[in-house]
Amino acid sequence: MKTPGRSLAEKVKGIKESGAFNIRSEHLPTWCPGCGYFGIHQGLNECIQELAVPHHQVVIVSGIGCAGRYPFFCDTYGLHTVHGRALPVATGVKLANPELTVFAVGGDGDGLAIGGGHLPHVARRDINISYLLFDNSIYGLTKGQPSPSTPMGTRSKASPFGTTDRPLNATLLALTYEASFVARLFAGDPRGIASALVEGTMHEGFSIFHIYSTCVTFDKTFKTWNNLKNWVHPLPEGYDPTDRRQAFDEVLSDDYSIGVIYKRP
Amino acid sequence: MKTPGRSLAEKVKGIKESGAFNIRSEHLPTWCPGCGYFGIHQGLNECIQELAVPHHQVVIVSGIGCAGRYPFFCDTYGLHTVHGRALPVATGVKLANPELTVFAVGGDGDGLAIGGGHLPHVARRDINISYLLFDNSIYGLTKGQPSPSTPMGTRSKASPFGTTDRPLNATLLALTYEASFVARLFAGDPRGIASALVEGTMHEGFSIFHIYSTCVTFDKTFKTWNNLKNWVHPLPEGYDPTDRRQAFDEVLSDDYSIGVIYKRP
Amino acid sequence: MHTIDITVEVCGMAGDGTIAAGGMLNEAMSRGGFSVLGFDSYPAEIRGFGRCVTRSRFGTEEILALIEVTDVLISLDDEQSRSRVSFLTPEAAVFFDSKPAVYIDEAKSLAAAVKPGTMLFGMPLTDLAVAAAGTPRGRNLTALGGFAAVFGVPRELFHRVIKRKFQPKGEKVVDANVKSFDAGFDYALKVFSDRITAVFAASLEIADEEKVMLSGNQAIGKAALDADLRLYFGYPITPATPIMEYLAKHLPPKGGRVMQMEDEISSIGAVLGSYYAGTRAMTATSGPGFALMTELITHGVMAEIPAVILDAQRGGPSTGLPTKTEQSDLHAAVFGGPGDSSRIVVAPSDVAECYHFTVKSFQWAEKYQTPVIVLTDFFLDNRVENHPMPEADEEDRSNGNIFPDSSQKGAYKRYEATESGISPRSLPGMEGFIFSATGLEHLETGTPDYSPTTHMNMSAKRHRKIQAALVDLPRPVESSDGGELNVGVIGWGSTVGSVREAVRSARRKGLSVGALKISSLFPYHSEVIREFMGRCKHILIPELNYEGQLANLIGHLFSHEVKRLNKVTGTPIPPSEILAEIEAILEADTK
Amino acid sequence: MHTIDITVEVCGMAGDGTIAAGGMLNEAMSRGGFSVLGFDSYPAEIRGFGRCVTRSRFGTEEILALIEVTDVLISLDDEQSRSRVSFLTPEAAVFFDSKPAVYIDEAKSLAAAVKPGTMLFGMPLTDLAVAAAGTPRGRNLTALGGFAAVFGVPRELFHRVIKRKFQPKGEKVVDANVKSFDAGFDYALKVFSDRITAVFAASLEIADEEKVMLSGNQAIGKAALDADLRLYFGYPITPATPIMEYLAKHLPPKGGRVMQMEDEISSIGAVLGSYYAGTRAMTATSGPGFALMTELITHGVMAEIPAVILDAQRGGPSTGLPTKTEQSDLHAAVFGGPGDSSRIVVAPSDVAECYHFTVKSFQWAEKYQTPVIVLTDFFLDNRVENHPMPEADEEDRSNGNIFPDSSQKGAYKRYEATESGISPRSLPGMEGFIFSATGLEHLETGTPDYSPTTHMNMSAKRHRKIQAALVDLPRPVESSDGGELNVGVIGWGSTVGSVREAVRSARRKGLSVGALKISSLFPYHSEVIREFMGRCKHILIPELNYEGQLANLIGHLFSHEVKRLNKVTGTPIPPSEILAEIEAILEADTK
Ligand SMILES: Cc1ncc(C[n+]2csc(CCOP(=O)(O)OP(=O)(O)O)c2C)c(N)n1
Ligand SMILES: Cc1ncc(C[n+]2csc(CCOP(=O)(O)OP(=O)(O)O)c2C)c(N)n1
Ligand code: SF4
Ligand code: SF4
Ligand SMILES: [Mg+2]
Ligand SMILES: [Mg+2]
Repeated sequence: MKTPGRSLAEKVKGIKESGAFNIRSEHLPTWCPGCGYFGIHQGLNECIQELAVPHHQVVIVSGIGCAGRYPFFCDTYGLHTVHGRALPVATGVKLANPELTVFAVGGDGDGLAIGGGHLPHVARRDINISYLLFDNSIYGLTKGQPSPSTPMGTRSKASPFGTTDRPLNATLLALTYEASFVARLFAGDPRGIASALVEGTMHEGFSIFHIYSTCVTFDKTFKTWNNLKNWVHPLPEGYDPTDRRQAFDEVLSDDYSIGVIYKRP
Repeated sequence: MKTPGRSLAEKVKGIKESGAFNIRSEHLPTWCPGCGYFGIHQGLNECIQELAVPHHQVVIVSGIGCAGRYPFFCDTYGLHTVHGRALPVATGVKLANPELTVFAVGGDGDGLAIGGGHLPHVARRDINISYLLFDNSIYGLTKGQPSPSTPMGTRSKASPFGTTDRPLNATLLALTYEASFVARLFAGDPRGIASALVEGTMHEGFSIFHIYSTCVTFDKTFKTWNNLKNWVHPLPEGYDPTDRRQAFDEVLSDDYSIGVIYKRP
Repeated sequence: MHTIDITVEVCGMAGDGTIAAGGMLNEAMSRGGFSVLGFDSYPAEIRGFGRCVTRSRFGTEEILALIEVTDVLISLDDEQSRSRVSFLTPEAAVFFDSKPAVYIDEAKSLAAAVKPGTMLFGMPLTDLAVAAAGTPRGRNLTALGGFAAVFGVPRELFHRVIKRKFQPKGEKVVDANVKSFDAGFDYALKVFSDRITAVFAASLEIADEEKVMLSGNQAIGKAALDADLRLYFGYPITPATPIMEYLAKHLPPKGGRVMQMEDEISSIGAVLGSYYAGTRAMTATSGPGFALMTELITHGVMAEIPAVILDAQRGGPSTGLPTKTEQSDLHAAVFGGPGDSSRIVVAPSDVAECYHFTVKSFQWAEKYQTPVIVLTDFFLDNRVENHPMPEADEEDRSNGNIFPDSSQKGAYKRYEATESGISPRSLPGMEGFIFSATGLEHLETGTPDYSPTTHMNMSAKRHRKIQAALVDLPRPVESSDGGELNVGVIGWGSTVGSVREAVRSARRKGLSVGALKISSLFPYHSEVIREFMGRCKHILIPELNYEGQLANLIGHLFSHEVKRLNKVTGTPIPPSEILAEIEAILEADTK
Repeated sequence: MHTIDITVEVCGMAGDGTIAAGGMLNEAMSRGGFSVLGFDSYPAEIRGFGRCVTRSRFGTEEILALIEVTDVLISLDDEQSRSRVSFLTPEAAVFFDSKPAVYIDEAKSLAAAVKPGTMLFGMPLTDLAVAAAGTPRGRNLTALGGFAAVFGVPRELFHRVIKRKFQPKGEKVVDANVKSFDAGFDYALKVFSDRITAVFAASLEIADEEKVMLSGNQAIGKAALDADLRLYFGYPITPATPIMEYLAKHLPPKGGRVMQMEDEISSIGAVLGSYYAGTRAMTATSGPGFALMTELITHGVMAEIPAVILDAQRGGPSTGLPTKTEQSDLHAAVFGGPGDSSRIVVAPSDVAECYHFTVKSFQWAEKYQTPVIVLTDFFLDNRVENHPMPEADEEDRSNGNIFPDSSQKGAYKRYEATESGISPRSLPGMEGFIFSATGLEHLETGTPDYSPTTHMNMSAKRHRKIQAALVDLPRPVESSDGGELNVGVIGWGSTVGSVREAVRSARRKGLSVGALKISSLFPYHSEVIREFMGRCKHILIPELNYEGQLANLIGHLFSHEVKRLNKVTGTPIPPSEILAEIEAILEADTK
């Protein structure tokens, strides 16, 4: 059976060969075949095409990690900073030249552990950038340690007796931090990613995209393609993303509804 | 008219002379007369007396700021660390010797700006320490710059045209971070502080005390004694602190109810 | 005109108007044509208690440094001033309140504490001020009035300063203060008529060209504005905060922006981000904050992104002595980063250099595509000097960007390993010059690559570039008649003034001594330094740090061990101590 | 017994079992009584592609370093191995799959790439493995079998190693692997019968005392356990992560705890907190993480709190070359902190020292109440050596705490400025010894104080203490016959092996050359170093960094400029390059 990741990877390859996805760089990503990040790549590509932003007006700022490698795979300006600092650096880029379309990207370790102190502030300052948090609940690049979104009890080389810390919920964090646009998405749904990205990028202010993804190499039990596919589902019928209290209710009661969770009116 | 701060300061002085509050050090705090921190000092003293912990078993770990000076004013072991790092250092102290009663203290700049990245993790790890966040919505020690809890539009030397960032709500942060004991308190109510501290310190796990205080020297408009006195009020009748959803509701709808907001059952 | 060199100290409790009095005194003397150097010291604690002292030195010759002794003490609070009497010269003049509001036990009075020979000028300051203006508020000016009358400073000079200062508060306030001043002036003229020295009168020359009193921090703020800074990111910390506060006021009206960040890591991060996008940005901090910037500074080095970082040194290590001066961040500035991470480090030594080096640092950062660290210190940041308002010319203010030419479009190599090591830099928004900057080692195109040759070549390129900057960076400046010297004294930063004054005194005594000022700490002009050292029998390096950090850096250029004079007193090194050291070295030689 | 010195390389794709084969080869040769030094290199990317290489050097004499040439290449994938043939010695032996599963164009084959003179041993590895065990999985062992037969390593040695390794997976797996091995062994015995060199057989001595293969990181992990570490706080980073993972497995069963923190700042913060409370704690990181620890390290210096920090160096600056080796954090380790913030810095140079220095570092930290930085590097962390299992004696493992005696109760001065600079340290929980530790300057009691004398005295105390540590810290070790030397080569860290081997070769050639190993980088034994330098005409310092960081540190002790050999290739410096440099220096001298 093909995992969504593998099909995605193949699809991406096909599209790449067709030359349609323009921001893809010449070199295929060095991510593992089947990695969820290919789906995010596809979503962001579609977004940029829909927005019709010239590539040289796009800057992708990243931290360190498998997600952090992202700028190298795009035919846009890129800034691969250090671990955890994509958001403050992206703040500087955007303020320096507001004409630019600025994306910040990073993993859950990058954004919630070492860089976790910056998110509240970029959100409350409402800096007009789009932040894609690639949440695979694991440290991919350093080969599989638990991250701040890893569920309790997870065993790994770094936690042979199981983790004991409660996981953080990035969507809830974003709401608490007064982010003005919050979406929760799934790497297996590039179209959903693309349309949320289009909406969020056009939104004036800080927008965060909390994207559930999978690490096919180091996570065999939790955020696998199969689990994620079974877990995620759309937001309830009639959900009003402009209502912050409702957003809190939704996020506190359901971890896996995806879509635009909040948008400050 | 005497402000609560001034009366407190006088009261504290009287008590000091009586020798009753044991953890007070020989030297009176170098805080400005009328500073809200005297009330917190009184509350913590009462707590330690009620708990009857020998002083040499108490460690107060602090960051930098007027609040950070706190260890010097107590006749306990103290560790005045660097700006923003009280929580990780206190983690080390507690794990090294679980017999010790460990308090971490710091200001809103210390705990929500430079040190804001540590709070989520000490909370989700549920380290068994008590954290007192002295929230005066200002940088006292560096003479009056805005802090992460300063309301929008505040003018200061560092923000002559008014601040533009949305303030963070430390109580909401604590809930979001999965803290297992969360209290919101008022420096003008030392008794309330003492009783919450007793409860929270006996609680097994991380407890945070978000204490509204005043900077009489640099804040003449927002968190003044008069304003705070008018604003704060007890939690609603029948409030159940073991219900996390209710805690979110309370905190999202009322900024000034004080008491024990959440306690994991 | 005879030579004047007088140090005046105003001392009182916080609330007495001590700092204000010192400021007005400095302004008046500046207007009187004297060279002025002043330095305040505030109480360490926030709460409004404790001693305030302003010390100012006035001279007909250029004032290079503060000295440790005081000629005139103006006391606004005797209890605070008592501990200052040990610093008085034998025939010092002391102005004090002869009828203080709070009774002072005679034995504890200032008058009882001074040595015989001291000239005492007791004045009923409070009474005079109340009588003149209906309030004791102006008693600091009353005291200044007494000083002006006795020392022959025309009252008009002070009137002008008072007017300028209080104008915004309205005519009434101006009037009350002028009256308070005059009350002291008239009282002194009358009561001390036999002791009027009028020492300043003879040398007075109302300056044509208006000089301004500027502190190092103000000069830096103004420099940043003049250099067309667009973005300032910072986090409050003593003694750098005033730069942020100055810019917070002055930058927005010019269309720029000041953003108080959540910490120093994000501050330097945002500076790098702006500069990556081609916009001038800076941050200012002190030791603890500078430490936090370490990692991102190395990123700027590796990814070749400009940045301007001001490190206002204070006593260290760690939180250290936040309100005291020291020069102990040199090691960290030059060697602080993991990896081979050389960057440019310069240190101004006076207020004028604070201005000029700051203006230029933007250009250096752009041209050499690397973080530039400007090292000041508490003393330099807060001392005031009087100068004509500093201005930078077009060239100094112009940007140092080197962009690729259009022929490179499509085949652009962001990190081309040119001979100079400098590669034309494209900015986001430029079509056809897309690249990714990274802290990973990379090929000329920017693509990550870890092969041995790549790392060798790119390391060489980055270091070549830094060395190439030597042509633009301020060269060492020698003060001597050239030729062979018995002692060469090398100074950097705020210590240079004391070094130059000590050497001036030594030369006046006929000693064979010269001074060398080093402004560019990295890269440094090793040939110039070596040449100077080669002509010296002894090299002395006085520094405000314990480890002899400049000596550690350049000591290897001398064929013997350099001599060190290391002080960590939190206060500037007085010229006399350096002179004593010079004499001790020469003495030992003759034995 | 004749001297053997053979370098064997196993090369394949990730998935071929390359690293496993190298490991078993090392074990077998160790058991055969040879000295072993091995080093793997993994692909840079995560995803399972790319080349894996293990290189091992086996000798009858102590193996000090890796060399750049290979005597035997065991190829598990010809495409990957082709680029390795340039490193082969003229008469190298090459084992390869003569019937690979995927057809390789002849022109691209390994056989076509090697130089004439190379001995080719083509074996149908896959076929043999499948025939022997029903699966091609064991073809790495089949290749080893071929090697063993040709070079005269008894099959029993391998059988033993295979058994030990696969026992946990059950008898069947063991059996399959033994069979795969034997298939290769038997095939080679038969097919290459005329080319059996049996070179190892003559020197073989089944070692009595069991030696273990340990990497630097394993030695450090074991050292921490043996030193009774209680708490490890860290954040994953290459190449330090294996230490955390080792301890995560072994510490909890001993009652200790490993906590993965949110970053490196909190890691060092928690270490300081534990040590303040008297409990052994450590953290391990690499350049970028070390940079983040800068501020809190200076806090440890100022507040005199012990800490053990391992910095596993990798290519820098910034994220740099995470999987390559380098020695470029010396500057940062020694000089990295703002303020006068000297701390103890040591650098082991081989696996045994990784163990012993780590054990001792806890004691040093406790006794001298300061952060101790242990500098290793990627090469040292990951290379394996065979040694008897290292053990620390009681004394080395005992704590270095000095507590106040009861007479001081009530009048305790935590920071008493003793002659040695060391003050007895109380711990929370001790009654009558309450104090507050602070990063502010402080009186002997710990109370903040910024007066000149306090800062002078306390700075002196802290520095006195660090210098006092010299008596305990590992002294420089000279390898020479003493007396005057034409060239003295000074090495540190993982480069020492190459230095020693180069010097050994030079001396065998009759050259007047000596080596000095420096293990304590700060404080350093300046008298010993100066004495050595004084006997040398030239000093050469080879380092794996661009800036010559050790040369910068100790160069001033030499009366001339020291010569530098700086490489930033990401790979160890081979002894031959150092030898060539020595010869070039001597050559230039005779001209
Ligand atoms: C200061 C610093 N500490 C640690 C590292 C090592 N490191 C690189 S990536 C990473 C975490 C990767 O996890 P995540 O951010 O979730 O990204 P992913 O690889 O899962 O996409 C770590 C710890 C580093 N590069 N810099
Ligand atoms: C790394 C670092 N950055 C900045 C400072 C300067 N500083 C000292 S206290 C402080 C903020 C004080 O505000 P808060 O934490 O709210 O405490 P308060 O004084 O209000 O009690 C700052 C910015 C420092 N000491 N260290
Ligand atoms: S290691 Fe995991 S996160 Fe990284 S590229 Fe591979 S699958 Fe993706
Ligand atoms: S400055 Fe403000 S916070 Fe600090 S002691 Fe004074 S009143 Fe309290
Ligand atoms: Mg991740
Ligand atoms: Mg505050």
